[in-house]
Amino acid sequence: MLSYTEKIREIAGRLLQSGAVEMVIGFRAGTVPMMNEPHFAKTPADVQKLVWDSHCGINLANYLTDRKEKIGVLAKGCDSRNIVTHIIENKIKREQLVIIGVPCKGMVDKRKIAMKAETEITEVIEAETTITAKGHGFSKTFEKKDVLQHNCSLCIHRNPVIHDEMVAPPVVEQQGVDRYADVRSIAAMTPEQRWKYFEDLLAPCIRCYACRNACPLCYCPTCFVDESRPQWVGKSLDPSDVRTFHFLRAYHCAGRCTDCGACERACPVGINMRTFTKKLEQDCLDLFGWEVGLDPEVRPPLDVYRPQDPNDFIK
Amino acid sequence: MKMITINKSEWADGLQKAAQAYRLFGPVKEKEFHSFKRLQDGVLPDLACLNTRLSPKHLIYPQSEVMFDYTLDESRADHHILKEAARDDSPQAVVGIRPCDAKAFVLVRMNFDTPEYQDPYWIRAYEATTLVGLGCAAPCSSCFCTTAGCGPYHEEGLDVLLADAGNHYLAKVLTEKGAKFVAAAGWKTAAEPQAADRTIAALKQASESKITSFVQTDNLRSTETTDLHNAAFWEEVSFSCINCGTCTFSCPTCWCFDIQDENRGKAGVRMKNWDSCMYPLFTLHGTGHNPRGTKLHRVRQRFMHKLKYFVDKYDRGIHCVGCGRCVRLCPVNIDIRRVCNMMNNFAASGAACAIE
Amino acid sequence: MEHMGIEPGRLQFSWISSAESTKFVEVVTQVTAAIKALGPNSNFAKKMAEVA
Amino acid sequence: MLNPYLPYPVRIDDIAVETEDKNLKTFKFTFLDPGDEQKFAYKAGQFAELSVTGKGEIPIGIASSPTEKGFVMFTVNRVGLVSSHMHAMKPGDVMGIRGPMGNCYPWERMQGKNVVIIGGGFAFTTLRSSIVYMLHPDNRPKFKDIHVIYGARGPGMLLYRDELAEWERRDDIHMHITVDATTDPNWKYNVGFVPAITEKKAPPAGDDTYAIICGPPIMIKFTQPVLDRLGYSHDKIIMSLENRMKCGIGMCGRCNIGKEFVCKDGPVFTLEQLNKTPREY
Repeated sequence: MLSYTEKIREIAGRLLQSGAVEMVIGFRAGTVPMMNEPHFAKTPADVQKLVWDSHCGINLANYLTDRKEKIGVLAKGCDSRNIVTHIIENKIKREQLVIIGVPCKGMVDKRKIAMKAETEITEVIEAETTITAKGHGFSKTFEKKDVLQHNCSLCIHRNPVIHDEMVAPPVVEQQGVDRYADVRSIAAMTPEQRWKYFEDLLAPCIRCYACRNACPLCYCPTCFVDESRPQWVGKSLDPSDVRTFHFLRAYHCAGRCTDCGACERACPVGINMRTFTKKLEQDCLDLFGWEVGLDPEVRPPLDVYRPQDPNDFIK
Repeated sequence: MKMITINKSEWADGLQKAAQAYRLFGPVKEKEFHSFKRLQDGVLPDLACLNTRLSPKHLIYPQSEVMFDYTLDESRADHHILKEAARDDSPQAVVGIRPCDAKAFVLVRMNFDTPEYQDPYWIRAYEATTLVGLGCAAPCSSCFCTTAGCGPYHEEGLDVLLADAGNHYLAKVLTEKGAKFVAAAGWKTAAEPQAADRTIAALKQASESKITSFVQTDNLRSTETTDLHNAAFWEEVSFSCINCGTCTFSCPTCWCFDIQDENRGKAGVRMKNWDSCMYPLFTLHGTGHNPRGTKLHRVRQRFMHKLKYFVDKYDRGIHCVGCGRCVRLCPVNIDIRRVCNMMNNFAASGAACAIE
Repeated sequence: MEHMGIEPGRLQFSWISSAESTKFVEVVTQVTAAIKALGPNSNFAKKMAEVA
Repeated sequence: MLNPYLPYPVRIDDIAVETEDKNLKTFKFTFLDPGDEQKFAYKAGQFAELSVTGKGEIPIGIASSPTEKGFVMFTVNRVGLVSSHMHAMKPGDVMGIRGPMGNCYPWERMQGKNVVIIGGGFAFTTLRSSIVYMLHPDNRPKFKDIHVIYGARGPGMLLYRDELAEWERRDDIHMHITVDATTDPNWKYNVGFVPAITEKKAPPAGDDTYAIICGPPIMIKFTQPVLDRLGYSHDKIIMSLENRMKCGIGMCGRCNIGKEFVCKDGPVFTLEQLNKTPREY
C-alpha cells in the first residue's frame, strides 16, 4: 500500500489541473505516530502533502455530506460503500464526485499496538506486510495482519465498489471470514449477563460524541440527543442515558452501517461500540440478505417495503 | 518551605494513615488505560503511569454535578423553589497528579473565582482538595509543557511536589494544605534542604531535556485579535474536525458548561454538565440564528480562546498547560502545537506585511 | 433490544388496523399481562441519587 | 459564599399579551421575600435569568425601570422550551429570577447629553426601561433632548402601545414611531423601516449626542451606515447584544465575542468596542 502515495499524487494533480475537480480529499501525514489527518488538496503544494499508509482509517465519506463543489475523494472499500449510501440518501450527487479507488489491505489499530508496546511509541515504520513500532529503548515488529482494526480483519469488501480511478489493481478479498463470532458470543449469554456486558462496555463513555461525529451516517441536522423539545435523552452521564444514546444511534445506522470502524477508531476512551452495530448488520444480512452500499440503485431494506419482508416478529 | 524524605517503605503506610482524614484519589489502571479514581481499601496510586488518558479535572469539577433540587408538587409549601443540593466537601487529596494538571486548576480558577462572582461548587471542591503532585520523570513525545508556561516539575498549583529519588521520594511541601497532608500521613523525616533542592533540580533538568516538542507563543499577545480571527488558515485547520467534544472533555483547562433541569415525577434537580464549544448547540440562539454556525467558527473559537482571548484577558500566558491530551486523542489529528505555531507565525508575517 | 440485555418478551410487535378495536383490546390486555409477569425493569430506571 | 446560580423566588402577578400575534407577553413579578427586591437593585439596560423550575433559564432584558417599585417586569417572546412554558403559566405561579446581570447603558456618560433611542421589534424592552427611567421627574433634568425611533412590522406588533401613546402626548420627549407597512387607515405615525426613519428624524450628530441601538440584526446592519452618514462617531453609538447564555455571570463560556463575555462585560457595548472584537453575535 505504500506505493499508493505516488500514484495518488499523480491522479490528484491531474484532476486538479484539468479542472475536473476543485479539491481532492485525502490524508496528510499526521503529527503523532499512527495518525494521519484528513486533508483537502487544492494546489500543487497541497497535492505533495497527500500520503497513504496503514493509518488512513478515518472514513472520508464523512467530509462529503452536503458539499456543493466537484470533489475528488480517496475511497477504500468501506469509504466507497459509504459514498454509495450518501448517493442513495441524497447527501451528494454522483456527478460531483471523482472517486479515486484505493484497494485496501486493512488499517492498523493503534490501540492494539500501543497495548503490546512496553512504553510510549514515538515512531512507527511500515513495510509491505509488517510494521515496526519504536519507543525509548524499544523496538518491536508486528505482522500487519495481527494488528489490524477488528473491523478490517473481518472485512470482505476491501476493494472499492464504485470508482472512477484506481490507484492500484484490486487486492484479493478475504475468504471464509467468520464475521459474527462476537454476536454469537453475546447471544450465548443470559439477559442479565448481556446487560452487565454492555454496562461494562459503556462505563467509560464521556459522551463526547466522537463516535457519532466520525460516522458518515450521522448527518442529521439535529441529533436526537440534542433535541430539547421533547428532550429524548438526559444530558448527564447517567448510565441509562448513555445507553439510550448508544443503542438508538446504532438503530439509526441499521441497514446503513458499513462496519468501517470509524466510531471505534475515534473513541477517546476505547469503547467497542461496534458490538451494537454488528448485531444489526447481521440481522439485515439474515433477514433481508442485505449488504449495505454495494449498489447506488438499491435502497436499504428499512427504507422500502417488500411483500416478502419477514414478519414473524409481529404477533 | 519544608523538604521531607519519604522512604518508599513508608509510602503505603503513610497513604493508609492519610486515608483516615482524606478521600484519596490517584491514577489507577482500568482495562487499557489509566484514570484518576478513588483509592479504595489501600489501593496505591500507580505512579509509573505516563499520565492518565483523561485529565483529573473531574475531581474538582465533575462532568455532571447537581446544584439544586426542587419539588414541583404544588401541595408542598416550597414547590418550585430551588434548594441547594447536599454535597460532600470533606477533604480530599489527589496523589500522583502531574504538575501540568495541577497548574490547570490555577488557570481554571481565574474563570470560577472572580472579583464579581464566585462559583461555589468549583471553589468549595477546590478548597477541599490537596494536590500531591509527582514530578514527571518521563514526559511523552506529545508533551509541550515547558513552552506552555508549565513544566515537569512545575510547582504552581501543587500543595506537595514529590520527586522520585530512587529508594525514596523527596517531598517539597509548598503550602499549608500540603503540610497538613504530610502530617496526616505521618511522614516527618526532614531532608537536608540544599541537597534535596539539588537532587530535584537535577531530576528536573533530566526530564526537561527529554521534552522534544515546543510551541511558540511570543507574538500572540501583540497580534490584533480581529486580524488573527480573519486569518486564512482557519479553513485548512478546521477542515478535518468532526465537531466531537474529545479535545475539550479531555483538556484539563477547558471549563465550559451547560445548566439543565431534569425531572423525575414531581421531583427534580438542576445540574451543571460539561459542555463544549465544538458543539453547534453551544451557541445556538432560540431564533435559530447561530453566531458560530460552522465548524470553522467553532474550531477557531477553541484555539482563539485558549491562545488569544485568554492571553488578552488575563495576561497570564496561554490557556493551555501542554499536557498533550488533545493531541493524542483527537480522532483526526488536529494538533494544537501546529495551530499555535501557525497563529504565532501569522503574527510575525502580519508584521512583515505592515513593513512592506 | 434483547441483544443488549432486555429480557425477551418485553418488546412486542402487533399489526392492528384502526378498524380492529377488539383486537387492539385483546393485544393490549395480553401484552400488559405478559409484561407484568416479567416484573418491573429496573435496568433502565434512572437512579437519580447517584448523580454526583 | 453567595451562590450566584440561586434564583430569587418570585410570583407571577400579572401577565399581559403585548402583540397581535400573541407571541409576546409581559410578565410582572413580585418577590416572595420582599427583602430580595432590595438585593435585586438594577439599572436600565441590565438583564436577568428567568428561571422556570423544571425547565431551565432564559436571559431576558429587564423591561421595568429602577424607578418603578414593588415589581419587576419582563417581556418574553415565545421561541424555545422555557419561554413557551412561561407563556402557558398563570398569575400566582412561582418561578425564579437571577440577577441583575450585565452592565447597563452608560448613564453617567450620557448625563447632560442628547439621547437618541433606536429600537425595533421586541428588543424594545430595556429601551422602555431606559425611557421610563429618563422621564422620571428626578432624572429628566439630567438629560437634554430625548428622541425615540421605534419600529415594528405593523401597528399590532408594537410593544407597550398605551405608554407609547402617552409619551407621544408629552413635550419633553420626541417620539418617532414607525411601522414597516400597514393597511390601517387610522395609523397616524410614520410608515417605513427604522433605518429610513432614522435618516429623516434623528437629530444631528455631535459631541453631545448619543445613540442607543437595540433591535434585530438586520435593523442594526442597515441602521449603522445611516448613523455613519449622519456623522455619529463610533464611541457614541451604543449597542445592546444578545447571545445564547446559561450562567449569566461570565463562567459557562458560550456568549463571548472575543475576550469579552456578552453576559458580564456586556450586553452593552459601544460600536467602537465592537469594532475590535470578532463579530460572533
